[in-house]
Amino acid sequence: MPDKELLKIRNIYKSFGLNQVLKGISLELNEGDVLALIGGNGAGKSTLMKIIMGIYTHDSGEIYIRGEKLTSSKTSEALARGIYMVPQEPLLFPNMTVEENIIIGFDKKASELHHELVQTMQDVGWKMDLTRKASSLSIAEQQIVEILRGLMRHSQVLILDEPTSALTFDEVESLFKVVHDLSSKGIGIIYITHRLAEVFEIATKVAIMRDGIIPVRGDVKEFTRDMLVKGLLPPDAGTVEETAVQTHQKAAGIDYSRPPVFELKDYSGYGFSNINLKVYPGEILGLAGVVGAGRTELATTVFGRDKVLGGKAVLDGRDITGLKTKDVIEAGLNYVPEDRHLNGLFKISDVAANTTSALLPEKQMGHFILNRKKEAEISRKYVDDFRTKVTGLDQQTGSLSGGNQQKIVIARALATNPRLLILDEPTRGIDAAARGDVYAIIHNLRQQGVSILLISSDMEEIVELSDRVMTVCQGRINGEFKGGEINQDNLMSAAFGITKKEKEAKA
Amino acid sequence: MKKIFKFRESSSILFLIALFLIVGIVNPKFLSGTNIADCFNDAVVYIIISVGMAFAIFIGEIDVSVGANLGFTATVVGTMLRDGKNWALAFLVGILIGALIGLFNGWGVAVMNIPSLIFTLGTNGVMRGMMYVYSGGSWIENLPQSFKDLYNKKVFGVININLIIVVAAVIVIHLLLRKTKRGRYFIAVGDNPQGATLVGIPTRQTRLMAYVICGVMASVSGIVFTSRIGFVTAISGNGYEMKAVAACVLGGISLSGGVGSVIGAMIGAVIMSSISRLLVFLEIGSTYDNTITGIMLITIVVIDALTQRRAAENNRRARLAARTSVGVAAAAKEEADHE
Amino acid sequence: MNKTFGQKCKGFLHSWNMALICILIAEFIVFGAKNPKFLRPQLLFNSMNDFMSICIISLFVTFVMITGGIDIQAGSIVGLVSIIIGVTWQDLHFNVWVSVLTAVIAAAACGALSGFFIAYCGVQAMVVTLGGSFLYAGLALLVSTASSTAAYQGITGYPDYFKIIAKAKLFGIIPSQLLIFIGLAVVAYIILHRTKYGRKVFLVGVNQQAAEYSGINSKAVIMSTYMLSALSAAVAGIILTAYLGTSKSDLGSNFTLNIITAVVLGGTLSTGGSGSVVGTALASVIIGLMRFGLPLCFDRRLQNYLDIPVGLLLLGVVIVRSISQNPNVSRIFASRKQQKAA
Amino acid sequence: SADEAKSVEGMTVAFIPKVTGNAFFESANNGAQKYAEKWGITVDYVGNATAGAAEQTEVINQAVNSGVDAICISTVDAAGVSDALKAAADAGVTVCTWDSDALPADRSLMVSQGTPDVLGKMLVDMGADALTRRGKDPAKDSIKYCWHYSQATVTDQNSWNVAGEAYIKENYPNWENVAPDNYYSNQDAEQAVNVGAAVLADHPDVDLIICNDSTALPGQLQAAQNAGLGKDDISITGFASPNSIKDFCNNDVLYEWGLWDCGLQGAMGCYCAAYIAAGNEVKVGDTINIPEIGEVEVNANDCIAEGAETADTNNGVVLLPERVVFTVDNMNDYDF
Ligand SMILES: Nc1ncnc2c1ncn2[C@@H]1O[C@H](COP(=O)(O)OP(=O)(O)OP(=O)(O)O)[C@@H](O)[C@H]1O
Ligand SMILES: Nc1ncnc2c1ncn2[C@@H]1O[C@H](COP(=O)(O)OP(=O)(O)OP(=O)(O)O)[C@@H](O)[C@H]1O
Ligand SMILES: [Mg+2]
Ligand SMILES: [Mg+2]
Repeated sequence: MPDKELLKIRNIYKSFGLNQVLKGISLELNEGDVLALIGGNGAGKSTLMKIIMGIYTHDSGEIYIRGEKLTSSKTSEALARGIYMVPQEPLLFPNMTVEENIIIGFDKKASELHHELVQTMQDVGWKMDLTRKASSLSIAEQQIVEILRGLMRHSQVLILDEPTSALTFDEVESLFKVVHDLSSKGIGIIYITHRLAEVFEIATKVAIMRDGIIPVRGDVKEFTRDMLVKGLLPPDAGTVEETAVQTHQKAAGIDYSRPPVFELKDYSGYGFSNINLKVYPGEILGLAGVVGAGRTELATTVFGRDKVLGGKAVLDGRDITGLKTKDVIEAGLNYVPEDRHLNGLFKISDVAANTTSALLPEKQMGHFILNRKKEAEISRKYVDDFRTKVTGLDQQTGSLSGGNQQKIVIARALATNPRLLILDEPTRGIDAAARGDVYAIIHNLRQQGVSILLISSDMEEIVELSDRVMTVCQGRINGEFKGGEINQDNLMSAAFGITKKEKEAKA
Repeated sequence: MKKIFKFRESSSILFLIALFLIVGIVNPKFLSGTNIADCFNDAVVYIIISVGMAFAIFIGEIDVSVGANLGFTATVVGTMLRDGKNWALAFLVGILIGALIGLFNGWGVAVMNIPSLIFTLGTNGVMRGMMYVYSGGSWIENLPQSFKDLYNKKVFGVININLIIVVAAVIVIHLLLRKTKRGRYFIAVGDNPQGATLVGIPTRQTRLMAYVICGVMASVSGIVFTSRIGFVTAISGNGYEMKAVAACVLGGISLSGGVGSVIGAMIGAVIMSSISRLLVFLEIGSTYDNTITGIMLITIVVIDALTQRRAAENNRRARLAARTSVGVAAAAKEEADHE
Repeated sequence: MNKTFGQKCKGFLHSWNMALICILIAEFIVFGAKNPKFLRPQLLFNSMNDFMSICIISLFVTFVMITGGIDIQAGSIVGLVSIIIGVTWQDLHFNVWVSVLTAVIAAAACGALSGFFIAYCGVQAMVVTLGGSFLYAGLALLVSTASSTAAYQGITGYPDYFKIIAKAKLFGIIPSQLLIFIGLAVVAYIILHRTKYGRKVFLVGVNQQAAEYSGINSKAVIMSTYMLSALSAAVAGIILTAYLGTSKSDLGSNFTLNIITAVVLGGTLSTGGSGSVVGTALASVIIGLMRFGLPLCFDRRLQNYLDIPVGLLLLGVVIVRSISQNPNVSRIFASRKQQKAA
Repeated sequence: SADEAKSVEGMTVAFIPKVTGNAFFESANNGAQKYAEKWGITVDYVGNATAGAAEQTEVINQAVNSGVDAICISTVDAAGVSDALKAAADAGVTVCTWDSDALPADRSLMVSQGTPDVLGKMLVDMGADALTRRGKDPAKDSIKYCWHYSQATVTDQNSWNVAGEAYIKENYPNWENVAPDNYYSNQDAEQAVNVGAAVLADHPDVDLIICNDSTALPGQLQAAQNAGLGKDDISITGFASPNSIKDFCNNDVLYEWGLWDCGLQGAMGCYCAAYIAAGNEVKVGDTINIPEIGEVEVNANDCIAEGAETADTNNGVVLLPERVVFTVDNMNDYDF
């Protein structure tokens, strides 16, 4: 089959104010291609896609669709020419139903669209209550709605911007099936991801973006994982292997005979029940599970954000059940939230204010008057320790890249010197380099004797970091793994509710 | 979602009915057919201006220049009519004024991205001043009797023909907003502006349009105002912007945008304009006017906010609880506690 | 080098207080050139007595707007405070200072009530304070009916030691109202920009959720800002009562637009999270001097049309600011500078 | 002594209403401007759209700052502007009042349309007359009546209401006020119609509505007209400018209403102010010859406020103009 060119972009330049994000990007997409676009946080991937969609206007350069130049940068024109983008952050209408969200903007009759929608969902095999309000959807469900929207539009070019970052294992599988189906129908797909494994699983082409240019691209077949990793890192950096080795030294010396730092006894709340767990000094306890298992609710309830329905939480021998967030922090527990934009960052505040925001009740920040010197000192320390890339302590955190934002949020939690730190999906949506930095931070912490409760849906991450792992399924703990038992296979089956015994029985 | 919209509107309607019943218990004269009809008749100007305001609020913005817009239009149209100019011409000029003010506000908000409260506050000041300059401060009187009679045409002896036209128009607008592709854009833009851009909705144009509609509605209400009152004072329309906002809120329209309907705005307008009539029938001295308006407004919005929030919270908890059995039991217990 | 230069001019463009100072200086130049009388200290200072109340309230409404709220009830609280002082002093025979204290407590309670609904019940600030503006104006009228003096007559006859708070002059020239304003501006500045509380106000305004996750009791912070603005309205009410020598329930009833205009012109983001006391103070004085200077220096009949210049000022300023913040404009600006430097 | 009077030519008077945008004050301004041209004085109309003591204080200060020779003011609240007026006098600016007086010590001359007692009585008398005309006997029938005006905080309207009530108590004990708390419509024309309609609906048997506010009267009349009521079904009267009511009178909605020639009053106030500012002295009993208008006499302050003291010179009250009751017969003689 001769390659038919769907999309061609030439020499795209784009800056935001003085920040030049794209510096001459050229790219082609043919019918049936699945082009994996990878690159660090802030490389400009999403920006490029938004330009193709007409959401942003480029400063110079051309975009051709099937050889015809896009004349205006209007979303409506891009849509009319058969381009659709599933954005990185879901952009649904919270007050509309799922159905209304999907069919808005179409010319056809509502009843016809409804039919078509039901058909599409059947084809893909996804189920969803179409009358639910979008505001009640989880991030994963929102992502599914977005993808359905794209499918409904019968687009020629489908852009998926990190679609799997919030999906469950099953959902990822079925998404991949859809991608295969679509590409075999001749639809071109641009697939943005930070997970290199996915590249080899579904992509036919790959392009690496770095610093606003695309230095490397070609057929997936020509690449190995290492080559991709090399392409991603700046030319002068060491390899990921090295950093991984550096950080990957499991502490053998945790003394399980000492009293635990933190203990939950029959702890129940909305979304989880009868949780029993202990975290020992200097230990990293992984909480594995699939999205929706109830781990975030568990963490936020411990953190004083929701009502406790039963049981006890004990920190350092002190009962902290049902305390207010402020008192929980004071008692020595802090939490790095899962959604950093919603709950973590003060985007239009500067680095210093962000870092010290949880410290305000403490005396060291001054009694009444804010101690600015102390503030600068603490913020500076974390910026240096974490190698956070900032132009200064007075930079607004909204203008930082995702990885650096995450470092700031972690610094905020650490500034209170917690005995126990709960990290909720600490590396969601951040790039490989920043991920390495975060891992290094976690290891350092453990060395300093801070205990960590690590919530993550990335099994690789759990395996790599945890000393001990508990799996959560449907709001309950259904497995505990130590030492050699900690492997992806075990964790995955437990996360999906298959217990050891069942597994043995099956075998 | 339809259910929720219906719920929000129907809670406003229920409130209106409850209000009327309470006053009716105190003073049975209130519940006569003519009187109820008059409550609605009195509300026509408010309804028009509030429905216009609803458009600004749908898109998540606000327009505090509608009062000055009403006043300025009334002044200009009144002067033209008094001076014997052609009616059609006067109306056209009036609507043009509204459209231009709306366009200007829309330009500031949608194109220049200036916060709407601030921008329309500026327009408000300028238009108020212009109104005074135009009229020289004096009242516009001696309008043609036939123009004044326009307002008082009644059918079945009780219902004002303007009211019928207005209610019909509001229902049509409601259907247009709900059923047409473009109509849905207003709510969508208010619900999630970026999301709206993504699905190809011309957000800027829609926002601009919302302001033009808001401006035109305000000027139409200015014309109706002139016809109804028969003279135009130099402070006409003072404070109407806040009353229109209050009417929208009472009608279940959320100030954060993306929620509500023009039917709600209409109900809210009827509630707002009925307050002074209610007080007369309750035979509470007008000294209590502001106090009661304030208490009512606060009570309604607080109750509304609390019920909405509890519904959302219960919903969330029920969903979460459904994952675990203990949670289910607890949720059930909580339900029982509430009852 | 180029970059720092570019940043510098960007910084200057964006330094709102700088722009305000320029406007203020422009006012002095234009008005002073047109009519030298404008620059006569005696006149200038005296004129300030007529708009200081608005300036004082604006300082603290800034706090409210930084948390992302709005306060349109402060004007009504002014009248309520004034009439409470009058009725308790004249009819309940309180000592005038006790009356003042009573009124201040009442004002704080009003602020707390509205603040409670906004912070703890999650009702939109605009609506609650709109309701509050009706309610407190209504209460003021009701309080006035409790007096032996009819509502339409002001309660008068205050002792000189009370009136002096708004009438005294330092060195026989600087009015006490101005001193009170400056004092409160300093207090507001310290609270907002130097204390831990002020930091919390900002953080809550930027992201209330994140503030909660930082252990900040955001609801209490929000509620407290409404109490602060109510307290500043109380100060304005006391000053006005002393200045006019009369208590009336409708004092301050039309302050709202001027207050909001001052706060916004002062650079406070209406979506919250950003703003400054200095900006508000400058802006409120700019508006006040404009209202004073235009009729004085051009035509005294302009007095009747002051809405127009104030409205135009507001529009002009926001439009210019919007244009200057447009990335294209600042880029053109920056590249020109770069070319020059090259 | 009128011959020796110093000329007022070239004087500048700030003519300050309670509130701008109100028909009464705008008409007064029109009158003042008309005469000012003939006299060769400058009358600058300056005010605030909000009727408040703080607002008026600002206007007074501004006028003084801008260098006028005299102020002619209708005060919002005599006590509230007292200090500002004193400061004006200290600055050498002559202060005269019209319509609504300041404290007698704070001003020089007052051009008064009459005391609250006179005006209150006039309102009630017009009502009684209207009732008589439609065949009722005000002295014997049990008359139901109420008041409808702007606000509880407005000085003059409330003082007329109080005086009128006292007059009714004394002379018509058989009348019953159906709403002793009065009805208010906040100078909002729309609200005036709405409140008016509500009053008619709640009290179908009300005989007389007194509207001593220039917005409330046309609003109430409009409401009556909408309800199909005419001058023989209900009596409505009050104070408003002739132009705003003529149409209703033509349509037989009311028999009579009243006011005084506010244009003349404004003009007289400005002349008196300019006259004193020009350096003339007057004592109680003197007359001032106002060109185009005629001679007026200066009375002692106690003629409008009991027990008020009068200073030796340049202090007193000019009692004019006459109040007019407008009817279908004379209303076309007036244009304001
Ligand atoms: N609207 C905007 N205004 C200013 N700067 C922006 C805007 N959008 C993106 N940027 C900046 O452009 C750069 C590229 O951002 P972009 O979102 O395209 O990165 P990305 O490659 O998608 O990163 P990620 O992997 O984290 O999604 C970043 O430095 C970002 O801060
Ligand atoms: N079925 C659902 N209905 C309504 N809301 C849901 C549902 N599932 C999840 N949510 C909400 O979406 C948010 C994200 O939940 P998510 O599904 O990630 O669960 P979680 O407990 O955080 O999972 P994880 O174990 O991965 O941390 C939560 O705030 C949750 O309240
Ligand atoms: Mg991205
Ligand atoms: Mg989670």
